Amino acid sequence: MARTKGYPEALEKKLADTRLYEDERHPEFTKTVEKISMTIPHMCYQCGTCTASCPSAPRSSYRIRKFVRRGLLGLEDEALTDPDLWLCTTCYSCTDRCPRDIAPTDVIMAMRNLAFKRDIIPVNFLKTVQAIYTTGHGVPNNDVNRAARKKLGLPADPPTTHGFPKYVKGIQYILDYFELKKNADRIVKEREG
Amino acid sequence: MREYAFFLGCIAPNRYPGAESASYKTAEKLGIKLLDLEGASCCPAPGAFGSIDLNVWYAMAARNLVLAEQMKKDIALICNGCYKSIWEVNHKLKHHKELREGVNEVLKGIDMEFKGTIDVWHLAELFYDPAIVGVQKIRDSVKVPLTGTRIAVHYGCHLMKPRKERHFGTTEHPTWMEEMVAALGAEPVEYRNKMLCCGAGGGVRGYDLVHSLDITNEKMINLMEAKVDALTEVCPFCQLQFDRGQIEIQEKFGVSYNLPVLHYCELLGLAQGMTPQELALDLHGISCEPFLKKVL
Amino acid sequence: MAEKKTKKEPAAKKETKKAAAKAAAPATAAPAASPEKALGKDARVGVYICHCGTNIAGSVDIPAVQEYVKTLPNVAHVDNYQYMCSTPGQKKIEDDIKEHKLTGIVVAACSPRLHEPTFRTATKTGGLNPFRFEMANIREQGSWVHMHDREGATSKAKDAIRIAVAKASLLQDLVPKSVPVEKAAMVVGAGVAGMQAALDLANAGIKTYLIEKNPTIGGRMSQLDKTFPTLDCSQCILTPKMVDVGRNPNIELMTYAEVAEVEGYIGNFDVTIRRKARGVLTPAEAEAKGIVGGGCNGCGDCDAVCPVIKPNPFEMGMKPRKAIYIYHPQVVPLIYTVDFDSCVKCGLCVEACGDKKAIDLEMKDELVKVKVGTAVLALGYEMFPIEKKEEWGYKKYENVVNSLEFERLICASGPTGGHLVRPSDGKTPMKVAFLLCAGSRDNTGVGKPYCSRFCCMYSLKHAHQIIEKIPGCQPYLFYMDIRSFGKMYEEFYYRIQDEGAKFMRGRVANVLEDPVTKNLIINAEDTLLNRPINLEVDMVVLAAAVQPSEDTDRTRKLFGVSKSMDGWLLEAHPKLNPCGTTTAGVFLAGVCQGPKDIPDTVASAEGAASAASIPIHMGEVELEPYFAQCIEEKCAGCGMCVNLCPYQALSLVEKDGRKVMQVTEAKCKGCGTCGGFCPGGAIWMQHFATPQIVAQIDAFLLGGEQ
Amino acid sequence: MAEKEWKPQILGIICNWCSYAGADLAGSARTQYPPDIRIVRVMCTGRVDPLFIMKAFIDGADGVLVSGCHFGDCHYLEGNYKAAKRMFILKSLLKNIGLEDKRLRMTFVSASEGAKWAVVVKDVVDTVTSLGPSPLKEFGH
Repeated sequence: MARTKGYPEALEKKLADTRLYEDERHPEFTKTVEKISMTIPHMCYQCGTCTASCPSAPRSSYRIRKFVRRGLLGLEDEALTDPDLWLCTTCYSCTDRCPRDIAPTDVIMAMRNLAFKRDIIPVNFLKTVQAIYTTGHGVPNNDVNRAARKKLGLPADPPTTHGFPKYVKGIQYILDYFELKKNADRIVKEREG
Repeated sequence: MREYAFFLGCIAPNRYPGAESASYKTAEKLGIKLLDLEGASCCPAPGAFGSIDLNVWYAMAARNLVLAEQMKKDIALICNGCYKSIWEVNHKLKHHKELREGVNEVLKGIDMEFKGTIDVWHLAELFYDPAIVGVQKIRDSVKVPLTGTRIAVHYGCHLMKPRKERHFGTTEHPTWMEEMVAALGAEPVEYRNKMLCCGAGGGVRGYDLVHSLDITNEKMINLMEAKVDALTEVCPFCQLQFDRGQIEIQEKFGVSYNLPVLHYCELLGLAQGMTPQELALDLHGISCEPFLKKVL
Repeated sequence: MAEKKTKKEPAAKKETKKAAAKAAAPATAAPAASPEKALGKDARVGVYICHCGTNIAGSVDIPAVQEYVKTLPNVAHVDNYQYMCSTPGQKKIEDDIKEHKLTGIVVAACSPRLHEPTFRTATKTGGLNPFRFEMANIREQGSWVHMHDREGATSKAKDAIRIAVAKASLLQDLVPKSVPVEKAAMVVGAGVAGMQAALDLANAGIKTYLIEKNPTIGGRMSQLDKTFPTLDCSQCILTPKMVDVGRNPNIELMTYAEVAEVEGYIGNFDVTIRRKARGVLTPAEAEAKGIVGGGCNGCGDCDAVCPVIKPNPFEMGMKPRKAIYIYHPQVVPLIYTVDFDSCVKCGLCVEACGDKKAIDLEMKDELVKVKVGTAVLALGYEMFPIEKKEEWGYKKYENVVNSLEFERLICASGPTGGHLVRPSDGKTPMKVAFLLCAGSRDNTGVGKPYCSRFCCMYSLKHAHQIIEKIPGCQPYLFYMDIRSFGKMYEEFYYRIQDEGAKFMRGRVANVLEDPVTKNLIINAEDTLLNRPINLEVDMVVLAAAVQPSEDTDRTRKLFGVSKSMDGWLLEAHPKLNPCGTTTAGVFLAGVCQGPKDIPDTVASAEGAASAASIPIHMGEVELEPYFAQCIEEKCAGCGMCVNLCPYQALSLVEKDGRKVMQVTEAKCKGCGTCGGFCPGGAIWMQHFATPQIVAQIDAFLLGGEQ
Repeated sequence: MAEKEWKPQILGIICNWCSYAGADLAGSARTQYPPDIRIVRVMCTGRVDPLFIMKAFIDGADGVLVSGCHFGDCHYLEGNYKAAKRMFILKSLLKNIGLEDKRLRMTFVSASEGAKWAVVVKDVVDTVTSLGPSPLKEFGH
């Protein structure tokens, strides 16, 4: 942040927040979010229906209304670096009730997509990717389950990519097409060593 | 006999095989034959993949859809999460030319093309639809009525919401699943805030387990208030969150509820005379014994 | 356009050789001995281009347009001015007509719907027939819609003027027809707007028919308890007006009646009214039937014996009424009504009525025809069915009521005698939540996109009422914005806040019910604290949106009035003519034009009454002379047009031994449907004649520059 | 003119009470739309003689838009019905004589639908632009 008035650094830092609009605003961010989410966060009038509908809000500092506001103002860094971004359970209650016909849930999903582009993502999401890359399943089979399946008269492995591993190749192709596996491996390695 | 390609997903076959087994058998008794959808994968998980990159989500779901298109069969499935991925991507790709072209560009690499020739259904909606099965037919198929039990319903989120894109009508006070529970001879029970999310979705279960369990815990408190014998749902992921979640809640919060949680197909299986062994109810985290005692 | 080297001249111009050589130019074929004379002969058109400040000049290159217009045929003079509608602008036209011997005027400016009358007057003042004026719309359909396309807007303006000049060259002298105006008016709807309009008209000496679909007058206002911000009792200020209406000799009140059919035009509307079978005779009706001293006197003996019980809609269904009923004791007129949908015709009431012989259970609907000069529509509103917004649980949870139900519950003459109680258990609520914008400002397609405008204020009033009536009762107002824009309204907001109402800035996400206590749990966000809140209250009042009343659409179509996007009736101009409509002689009063509080409703009613009285006091009105005329030489007497006319203005008559069509000018409204069809081209639509329209088309497509 | 981008010539014949008012409203609201249309105002679409439209096509119009009130809203009760009927017949005639019937369009825009007017005009301009210059342009001139 440029020091425009020669304030001491501590004060400069305090004042930084009030200058959000000038220094951190990215109008492109608003447009990108709208494109990915296919909804209209710029129409938000901040009534709070979304936050009040949200199962996560009462037990955390997550406020979906705040994220929509950040989308509207183009506050990209603030939106994408906030760890609360990952507390949306995607229950779509806010979307059902929003009087302005915005889909706040999809706004969150779009922001998560953009965060991933900056390598901001919780590791558990990437582990799902790794699991699917190997087996085609996010929650793979195990031996206890195989035994139980057999007892029920079902094949030990279901007729999915588990039973027909040749199909895993197609899945790997798609994930590689988007370089998802590569990025997932890299980020997981960076985080966990 | 109507035939559908049965999209299994992950959790039902790999954690609750009883739900899978029950689906085949109960559906068959109601005139629906579920066929293997060979080579299907994870739907993929809408929370995880949708959060990372929606384009991957579209492409992966489209691959599963194309498998069914090649079979020339509509898809039936038993999981709300799968419904979101498979139904919604099918719907979006059918209506957005740009998205469809993008996805087909990817699928070209594995010799596939999304054409948009099939529809996607949740087995529960096929059961409820009087043109296909209907409540009366369910009632007629019952051999062991679940009389004397109080059962609450958890609808889950991704089947019916967002309301405008779906076709289920109200998402504030739905009662169609209660009707299906009543058809089994049980008493459907209303409880506070029944449309509240289970807490697992959107990757939250993996990201912040305690947070997600806290939501589940709120549901459990509301359910206990209503004095129910069991909870039923149509989503194995919700089932996992309620069933295994109760154990985790006990670990983290020190509260135990011991409320049996059954997929509607399992419940239907019981009512149609399947044994608990045939439903692998012993694989559940929470014992179904107290409930079974009331029924059998 | 410029690529067309072939020049098309208006056909009537003498020196056109090329044009004559071209495919049939219909304008040349001015029908012989027809209503029109030598069309466009020696036309000299004056063209005036308006800058409208920068409104037009900002997007249109006016000097270029002016240079271009000089090259058009028949143009004798071109000028431009800052504001053509100003006095100096109009003066130019008046002076130039003489100086340049003009035969036609074109003003390129705004929409003719705005300033055509202005410039017609200027044309007339300058000594020309006012119908020799034509307007080119280069603002609403030019500069304003192509603000960033100077080239496109300029080229469009050139074409628009060329088209207008082509028509102006062929315009004729026309004389508007004066018709007498019936010295009577009609007001449809007898709520506070309709009553006020009727009283004003009646007091101005005009016979006024006041039509009301309910058995009593008073409308929504009579259902209210207090009125904001003065807190007058609604009934107390309304009842005297209702009584005035009932006994004003100039008002003919028809309750339990609806408009069935409307024919005619300003000055001469023939309105058919359906008087619904009321089953009860008024004293006057009884006397006419020879029953001396009979008819309903409102004694209520019938009510006492009637065995059928139904909910009373006036009390929002919270109080019963019988099959023979009045809404409440103060009704005007004080006449009972039989609800034939629920009456079992047991005859007990007839017996109880006795010698008054007021009850006739065999009564049938009756059609009455009246003739009026002007009409005022005051059709009112109804509550949006807020149960459609399911998240708030209206009609699902007993203790969720809408604001009109609240009015009845808190009203001393209401079902509970003014003691506010919870519908579930009759207990006095101690915590009441008011949900504002319930269904208003809602873009989901389920609610209404507009602001319903008076809910903020009545919710403040409701909060005041419970604080006043129930000591210790706490009102919570969940709001997004408090819109207190009227006189003394903001002060009222200040007062209610001071009295202790809690204002929560957040829209309520959903309402849940505690099944045991029937208390309600409200989920909202306090957006000012940025905190989700969960509030248990005893009662919820939904300030539901308002929407046009059920009958609005049917009635507006009878009168030929358009509606806005949101269903409210469309005014002629939102700012400058809010009471008028596009149908001459029909005016709007009150909420049917858009949500209004009581002061605005009464003001708009007085405005509508004043506007509706003008033609009546003038005694006659001029109709635009756009009649059809028959060119008898061309008429084959086929009669196709006779059936096409929606107004039965055309007929076939014998003339010189053959059948020709004849127009009854007073009936013709000038739509031109006949002229658009006539296979022989024998119908001449004044001011929109075939040669004139074809000249416009040719001017556009074939050019005309010299 | 070939070097310059071709712009279609579209004639709009619209009724005074609904579509003309709607077009005015688009102006008041400053709703922008393409300028490739020229308006002739009539009192009612019932006035529109199919021959006017034929004349426009003979003169070289690339498209014609006739726009009136919604059904049931006609200021003259039913002029718009009759116009719609005539346009329907005329469209089939156009097809038969080898002119794309999409060049003729009948729409219903009310006095309150300024935004819709802009959409209609844009759509008509796009349609006609994609069809290219009228084949009748080559004749006669």
